[in-house]
This record gives sequence, C-alpha cells and structure tokens, in this order.
Amino acid sequence: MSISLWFQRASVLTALVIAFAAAPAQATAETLRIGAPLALTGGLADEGRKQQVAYDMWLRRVNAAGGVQVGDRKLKVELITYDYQTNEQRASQIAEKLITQDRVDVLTAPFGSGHTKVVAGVAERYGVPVVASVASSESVFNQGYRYLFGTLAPNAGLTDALVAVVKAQLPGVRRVAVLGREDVFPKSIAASMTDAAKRAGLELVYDALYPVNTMDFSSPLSKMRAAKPDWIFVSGYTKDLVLARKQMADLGVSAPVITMITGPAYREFAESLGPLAENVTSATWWAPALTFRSDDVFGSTQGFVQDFQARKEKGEPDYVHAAAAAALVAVQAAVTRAGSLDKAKVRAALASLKLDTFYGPIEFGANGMNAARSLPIVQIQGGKVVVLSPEPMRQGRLLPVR
Amino acid sequence: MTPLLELRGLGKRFGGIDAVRDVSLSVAPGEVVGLIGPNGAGKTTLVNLITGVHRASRGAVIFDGQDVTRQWPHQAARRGLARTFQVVQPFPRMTALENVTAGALFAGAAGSVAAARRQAGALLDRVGLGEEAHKPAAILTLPSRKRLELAKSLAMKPRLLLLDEVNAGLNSSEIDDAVALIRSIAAEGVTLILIEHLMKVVLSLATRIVVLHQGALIADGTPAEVTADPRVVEAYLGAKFAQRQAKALVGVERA
Amino acid sequence: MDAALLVQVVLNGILLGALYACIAAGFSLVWGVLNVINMLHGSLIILAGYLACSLWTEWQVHPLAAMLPVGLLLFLAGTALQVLLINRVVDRPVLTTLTLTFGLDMVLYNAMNAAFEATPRRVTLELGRLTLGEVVLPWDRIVAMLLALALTGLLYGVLRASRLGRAIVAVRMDREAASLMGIRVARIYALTFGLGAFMAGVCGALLAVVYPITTNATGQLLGKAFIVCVVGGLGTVPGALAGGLALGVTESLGGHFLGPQAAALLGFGLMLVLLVVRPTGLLGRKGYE
Amino acid sequence: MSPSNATALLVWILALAATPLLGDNYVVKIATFVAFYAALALSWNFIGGMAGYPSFATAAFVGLGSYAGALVQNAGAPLAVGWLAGALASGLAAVALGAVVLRLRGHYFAIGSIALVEVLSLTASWWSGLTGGGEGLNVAFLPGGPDTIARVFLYVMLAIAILALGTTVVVMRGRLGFALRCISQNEDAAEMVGIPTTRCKIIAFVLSAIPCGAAGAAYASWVAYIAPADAFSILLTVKVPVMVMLGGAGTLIGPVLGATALVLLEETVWARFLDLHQAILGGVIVALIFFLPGGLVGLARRGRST
Repeated sequence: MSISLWFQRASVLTALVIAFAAAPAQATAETLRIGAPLALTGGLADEGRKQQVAYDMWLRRVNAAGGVQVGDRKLKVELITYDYQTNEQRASQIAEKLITQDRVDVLTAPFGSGHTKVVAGVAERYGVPVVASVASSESVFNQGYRYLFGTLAPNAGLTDALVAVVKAQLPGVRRVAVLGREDVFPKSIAASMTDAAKRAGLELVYDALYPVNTMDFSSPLSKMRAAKPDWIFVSGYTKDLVLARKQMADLGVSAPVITMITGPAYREFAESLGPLAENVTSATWWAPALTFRSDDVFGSTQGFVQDFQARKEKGEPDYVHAAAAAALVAVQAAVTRAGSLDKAKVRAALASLKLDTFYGPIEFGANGMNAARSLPIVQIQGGKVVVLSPEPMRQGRLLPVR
Repeated sequence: MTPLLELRGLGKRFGGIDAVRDVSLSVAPGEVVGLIGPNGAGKTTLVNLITGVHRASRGAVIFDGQDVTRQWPHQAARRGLARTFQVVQPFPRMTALENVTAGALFAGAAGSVAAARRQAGALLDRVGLGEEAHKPAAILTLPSRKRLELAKSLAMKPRLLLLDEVNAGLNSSEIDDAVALIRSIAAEGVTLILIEHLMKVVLSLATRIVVLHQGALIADGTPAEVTADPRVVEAYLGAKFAQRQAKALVGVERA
Repeated sequence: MDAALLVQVVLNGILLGALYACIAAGFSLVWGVLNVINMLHGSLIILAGYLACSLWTEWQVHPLAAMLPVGLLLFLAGTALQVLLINRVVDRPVLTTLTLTFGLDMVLYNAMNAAFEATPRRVTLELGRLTLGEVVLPWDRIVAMLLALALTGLLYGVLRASRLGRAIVAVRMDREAASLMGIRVARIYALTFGLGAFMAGVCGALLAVVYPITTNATGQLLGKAFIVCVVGGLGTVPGALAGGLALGVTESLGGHFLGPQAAALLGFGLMLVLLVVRPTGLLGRKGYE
Repeated sequence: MSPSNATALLVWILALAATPLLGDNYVVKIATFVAFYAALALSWNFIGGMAGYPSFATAAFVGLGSYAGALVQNAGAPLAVGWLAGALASGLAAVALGAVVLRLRGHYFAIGSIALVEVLSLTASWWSGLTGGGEGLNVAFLPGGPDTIARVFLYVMLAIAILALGTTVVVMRGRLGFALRCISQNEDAAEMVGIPTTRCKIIAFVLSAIPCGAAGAAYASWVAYIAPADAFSILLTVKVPVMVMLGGAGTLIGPVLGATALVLLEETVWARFLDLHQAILGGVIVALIFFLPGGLVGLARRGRST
C-alpha cells in the first residue's frame, strides 16, 4: 500500500480520537446544572417522555421564580438531557458525559430500575448525588451507594396498604393468585404481595412469574382459572397488563378483586381496555386526587395538576410525572438548605431532608429510599381513577369486578 | 503382496435404491485400473464410498490393511487416498497457486505454508499452468481447471488417486495432453483408478478394467478379456465397438 | 388433571399457533423465495397495527374491514422497497441482506416512534368469546385461525393455479433456470416481497384487536417468525401453518406443565432441536440452503 | 502483515492508550468502548470473516462471560480470575454449542446462532437462584477514584483487543487461517484436500468466543450490575457483524476500523440529533451495503488497485 494512503488512514484515526478530547466545555455564568438521562427511544420511550414533561414543568416554575436560592443569591437552573435509548451502555456513557463534560452538580436517574443502578454506579465514584424518580425496589438500593436517593416509597408499603383496603372493604376475599413479570420492579412487588397476603392470613392459590417479552398469557390464566381465586394480582408494564386483562376476558377468568400493579395509574391502561378496565384496582405512589400541603414551587397538588393540563397534555398526570417533578423539588430544597453547590454538602442535605411537597412528604431513609407512608389505593370506576384510601382523601368504596 | 485397496461386499442404499450392490475388489500398489460402466451404474457413488463422502450401508473398505469404512473425507485425504471431482470443485476466489498449496499444506502435510507454496509452484509448472498461477481459479478455462484439479491432487502426495472423468469436456488434443500427464503420474508408482467413458483413454492407460452395471461388478480383467465379454458388450460397449475392437486385436496379433 | 383443562390448554395452543402462523406467513414466503431474511417483517406488522388503530379511533373502521386496505397499502410499500433497494443485493450473501433489512428496520422503527409514539394502543373492541361447556375460545383468535387458513389457502391457490404463482415457484426452485424461461425474476421478487408485506399488513390489522400495539413489540414478532419458519420448514406454503401450530401447542403445554418462563425456553429449544435434526423443518424440502 | 497495516494499528493503539492524557474521563470511556467493540469485532472475524459462517452469537458469549465473571468475583476471587473465568466459560460453551450449531450453514446457522442468545438470556432470567433472574446481579463494587477506574478498564479492554489482534495475525498467517479460508469458499472441497472442517470450524467458533467472554467479564466488573436483557443484547449481536462489514470482513484491519468508525459515528450522530439518530444510523448501514461492499478496507484496496 502506498505510503500516502497509509498516512492518510492513520491520521484520520488519530484526528478523530483527538477531536473528541477537546469536547466543548462552555464556560457560562454560574447556574445549577442538573443532568437527566432520559429513555426517549427504545422500550421505555413512553415513560421517558413523561419524565421529560415533569422535569420541564418544574424547570419553568423555578426559572420563572428567578431560580434556586443558594446562599445569598438565586441561581438559574440548567437541565441537560440526553436520550439513552433504553440501552445500558448508552446510560453509563451519558452519566460520564454529564459529569465530566457538562459538569453537572446533580443527576436524575433513568426510568429503568436496572439502568438506575448503572448510572448510580458511575455517579457514586464521582460523588455526584443522584435522585431517582421511578425506582422502588429495595434491590435498586442494596449496593450501599451513599449518593443515590429515590422519591418512591418501598414496594412493601404498597402491598400492605392494598391488603388492608381489601380485607376491610371486601372481607369475603380469601384465595389470592399472583402473576409477576420476571423484571426488577414487577418481580419484587409480586414478592411483596405474596408476603403481605401470607401475613394477612390469605390463601395463596397461584404464584408464578412470566418472562419479559411474553406474547400470550393463556396457559397461566387457564391454570389460574382452575384455582378459582377471589383476588387476581398481576404485575408488569402497561403492555403486559393490557394483554393479560384482555385475555382474562377472553378465557372467562375473573375474580371479585383484580389488581394490576400500576396499570390503572396510567392513562393508556384505561384507554386501551375501555370497559375491561372497570373496577381494576392498583396501588400507586401518587394520584392527582390526593391533596397535600406543600411548600414547594408548585404550591399544592392542584397547582401541579393545573400546570400539567395547561400544557395541553392528554388526561391527568400520573405517579411517574409527580415522582419525577418531586425528585427535582427535593434537589431544589437540598441545594437551598446546603447553601452551596458542593456535592458532599448537597448529599448531606438530601440525606437529612424532611419536606412536604405536592407529591407528599419526602424523607430519605438510610438506604436512600423515600420513607414508607400511607400510599394511595386506586380503582378505575366509570373510566376514571378513584382513590379508595388513605382515609382523608377517599373518593369511593372498593367495587367488586362484575 | 497385500493389496493397497480392498473392497469387501460394499453396498450403499439411498432410500429404496441400491446404488452399489455387494462390490468386492482389490487393487495392488502400482496398478492402473479402469472403472467403466453406463451412467448411473454407481461409479461416482463407489468413489464417494471409498473416500468417505458417503458412509457404506454394508461391507468394508480396507486401505493399506486398515479398515477405513467409517473414515471422514479429510482422513482419507491424509492417508494418501485422493480423488478429483466429476464437476471440478476449486476454491473460486483463491488463485491457482493457492488452490494447489491447500492440497500440499493439508493432505500433503507440507512443513509450512511457504513450503507448501513452493511445492505447489513446481506442480503448476508440471501440469502446464505456470503462467496462470496467480489467476483466481473461478476464471480459468475448463481444461485449465481440470489440470488444476490434477495438480491439487498431486500436491496431496497420494498413494491411490481416483480420477473421476477427469477428461470429460476436453477436445482431442487436450485429451492427449491429459493422458500423457496421467501416464507420468502412474510412472511415479501412484496407483490409479480411472473412471472414464472415453474407451480410447482407458485402453491406452489401464492395465486392468473393472465394469460396473446397476451397482454391481459384472466384469474384472485385462482390457482384451473385458471388451470381449458379451455381458459388458451388451450392457455398455455395444456390438459395433466390440467388432471394431476384435478386428484391431487380430491385426495386433498378426503384426 | 381434569380433561377440560387439558383440552382448553391444547386449544389455547392451536389458536396461539394460528396467530403465530399469520405472523410468520409473509416472512416465510420472502425467505423461501428471495432467500432473504426480512428483519423488517416485525415492524411492518406493527405499522399495520398502528394504521388499523388510527382508522378505528379516527373513523371507527372495524379492524376486520381495515385488513384489506392496510394490506394493500403495505403491498405497494413492500413492492416499492424491493424494487428500489432489496433487488439490488438479493443475491449477495446472507449477512448482507440481513444487515440491509436491519438498517431499514431501524429507519422504520424510528419513523413509527416519531409518528405514533411508543404508548401502547389497541382497538378497544371485544369480539367476545365462544363457550363450549368448560372450554372457552375467544372470537378474535378464532378469526386469526380462519385468517391463517385463508392466507395459507390463498397462497396455496395462487402458487398452484395462477401464472404469477407458477413463476414464483419456478424462481424459488432455480433462479437462473427461471430467468432462462423468460420469467422476469426482478419483477417476481418485487411482487413476492409485496405479497409478504401484504400478509404482514393483514396480520397487523387483526393483531390490533388481540395485542396492544407498540413499537417495542417488533423484536418479539420477528423472533416468533424465525422459530415458526425453522420449525415449519421453508419453501412450502403449509410450512408456516405447521410451524405456527407446533410452536403454539408446545408453548401452551410447556407453560401449563413447567410454568410460563419454561414455555419461551421450550419454543427456542424446539427450534434448535429441529434445526439440527431436520434443518428443512417439519414440511420443508431438502436442498434448501 | 504489511508494514502499513502494522503502523496503522500501532497508531490506533497509541491513540486509544493516550486518551487519558488527552481528554477527560468521558473520552476515555468512549475509547474503552472502541477497544471493547474492536475485541468483539476481531473475535467475530474468526468465524464470520475467515470461516464465512455469519454468526450472531456474539452477545451469547459476552453475556455468558459477564455472568461467569460476576459469579466468580462475587465468590471472592480477584478481578483477573473473574475475567479468565469469563473467557473459559464462553470458550467451553462455544465447544458445546458449536458442535450443535456449526452443522448448519448459511441462513440456518445465522438463525441458530441468534437462538443461542435468546436461550441463554431466558435461562439467565429463569435460573434466579444463581443469577438473580430478572432482578439482575450486583458485582463487587471496585474501590478507587473515577480516573483510576477509567484507566484500568481502558487498558484491560485494550489488552483483550490486542490479544485478539495477535491471535488474528498468528491464525491468518498459519495453517488454520488458510484452512478457514478454504472452508469459507468451498467446504466440501476443503474436506477433500484433508482439512478436518468440523474441528477447524469449532476452533474458529471457540476463538470467536474467548475474547468475548473476557470482555463480557471485564464489562461486568466495570458496570457493577448485570441483568439478562442487557447482558444478552440482540442489538449488540447484530451490531458487531455490521462493524466488521463496515471495516471489511476477513481482513486484519477491517474489524478494528469498522468498530472504531461505528462507535465514533454513533457518538457524533447520537449527540447531535436527539430523536432521529436511530433512523440516521439505519440509513448509514443501508448506504454501507450499497456503496461500500468491501468495507473501508475494500475502499482503500480499490484506491490502490486503480
């Protein structure tokens, strides 16, 4: 090969790598820089977009109010987002890019529980606080990361509240069937459910896990029908739950109580199922009907809901929107309390935070998870999400499925 | 002298058809045996059984005293049992030189790739493909490809070489060159089995002729005996050929 | 083990298998005739599903009525795609055609994500169910069974009787010989790919009733099409039907006796065993490399 | 190996090795991924480029390496032992799976190899007793500051890539390389000239598995958490052959060039076009098929021969 050609190729390679070295490090006026890896494409694109909307709602309110109070001055907030394509390698690359090139002060976590752990691993090494908005399984917080926090309360809180409501309002329910998805959150919530059911003296008549991209539930449902349950509990993503509910109707599988974790909390669940969604219950971390006293940038739960509807978004916000915005509310409070952008101080402020927000009280426990508290149990009645508990915000009674 | 190759009651069934039925034969080292018979008589199947391409349904193949019935083709090649293909099978995107080098490197057990390459070069010159050494095999003409096949087989340092219609599709002058080449190979002591339809080639090279018909051996003897055998005439040679042959032999005896 | 439950499980398997056959039919045709692995097939089905959902939500067009128009639309798109792009590499090695269709799939996937967003949507229409004593059969899956039989029958008829069909079979058997007989092979490839896309379209429209349509289901559909083709065998029309039913029943029984996770493993296990024992598949013919 | 190839590869290695001095940890991480994918591409080249068997089993070996490495490390073994365990596990799996899948050719082999990825992924998620199933598996979190960790894994991945490179050179120059080229062009003729085709194919498959297993194990320690869906990624198993085709299959420098080009291309395209990047990347792959049949190396060679 002629020398010129060789030289050409070698220099191209070197130039490419060097070009990356001198990445743009813009020097800008001092601002609070928050990095947000979002799944805008790939399997979690749907949920990623909700986080994006929630972050933007908070950002508009904060910057409209002049920024975040840090010590004696107010700093504008800059939100840097990249699409990690629901891909683990991309998530870890983006975490590194946000920390080293964009020099963010705080990170929010991606939607996927597994991907949250990957980002948290990178952030822990740099000592950058990460506030996750949609990770509620203990297994996400079991690596002893000191810089990882999550606004969702642990799963056990959900299932205990659920069992309490059902035992109180439908005492006849005895036989429970549990079908969980073999995935971080759905699997651990299914396990909490079986545990809560046993503790409450209910009889577990069916307990199984289905693989990640299941296209058919007829065999587990047929078996479940033979077990004649009073209560059918299914966990998974919206796609799985819609398919399962439809196939239950197809195969004549039913029970007085049908719980699908977190299906009813999403607008798409009721939209995709229509009449089949009636009286399906779920536990969730937040519902628009809950009214909380809040000293945060939204003022109140209603303030948050009005902001959402003002953006011409369809329907009402769900727990993903609320938890995502709450994560940034917690960051704002921590930065103000720490009075500086120093990461260790912000972490300490987050760890000792006690805050009432539109989303509910936020108090991070030892492992970084938001403390358990009475979590709302909801049911779809007449196509709308109705809160069955906790007591002060109850809107209706638990109705059995026809 | 122990035979180099011995077939004992060899048989092969494909579904309902008996392609080869109960063939027993032995070939001594240095012999040049012509294997003839009508199309579909099972000649190529017999070659495939001997070289391990097909597994025999019945009987045994003994090579150099060793039972090789269940051998893989590459084991046959390494034992010095080489064959050419009726439809030539080169490595298309490799040059002629590399094709022959392959033979020398593996079955021919050359010390290194470089040594194999040298041996290949010499063989290409011998078969008259010297100038086309660096052309890809795919673009060679049919006669050149046939010579390439021969060179590749020689590179494998064979003790027994099965030539499956190596002259098919050649014109008369090309056939004469090929026959001369095959004669020189036999002269080096390589045992040959010639599968041929061209009686001219068989008669000029073979010291013994074996006739296969519908999967079974119907004759095994000297060229003269076989061409006179009525069953062979009726099955394959045809009456006209037999008479011409008889007249030619009479002339030879008288001269 | 009461008999009714076992009958139910087997029938579930057969109806599921019919769905798998619908999904795989177009894919098997394209692979069989063009010897091209069409990675776009899953996205084409989902595209048809989105179209059926939009027709339903905007103009209340019943998906069963939407099947034909959506199918024809995809037929045109498929034919165009084949003529413009795929025809030019159709005789290149497997890696090339597979990578090409993988690249096209990324483009289509991104376009659908931008146009329709990933939120799962479904035609909220309950076709109800047929109850025979203890056994229950959902109507939408029965329709899928009828569709699978119709598609197989249509294809069988077209390939057997029509001139186009004879040409497609000839091309499948030996491309060079077919072109020597005066068959414009490129045109046959275009029409065959179009026919494959048509079958994806029809199946997608029906699927909009059975499954929530979302872009991240394309991979699963493709995976099932792979298995069905290998199990059923390429090059034969009933191959997709046989493969689909075999896979459906295996997954249903596997799921019943060993649990849902085992069902998926069994599906792939069945494929691997058949790949080795009988690469031409249950009904396939030899010489199908 | 021609001098120009050797120099180009040396420049490539030095450029990657120098990134910790030239840029921040993000650039080091990109360089580490370039080395990671170069190792995978070079491994694929043994079975896909040289033997002509279009394998889509890369993700199966990477995932298996990750789990084997993680389990060994969690059992207390030092890092390097974990990585060796990953390499060994994938190598042994390649022997067993190869004996099954390598009996197939063309499309059937391609589909069979993809099936391996799915089967291993489903097994990992079903066998939750050992692997934590869908919940994933934590891997021992390595102490050390971000800079040191970034450098450690850059050099580990680079070392694996260099090992794969060295093996490629040795194989291409020796008998095995020649045999694999014969197999890829005409397997029956290869058998007839004395090449034990089955054994050679399995060796090529094992060679294509070992670096993947090591890279998978190293990746697990680097990321400190693995889960079935990401460890056995279908996207990766298709992307690696595309990289080799982009560079030029069956050559020495092709895989390295292809891996580097695609990783850097993804970086530039992805960062600039937030929601169209996947379509653009798809478009690039389509363009590659039409305008670069022989890959970048083919382009260079065509440049030279005209």
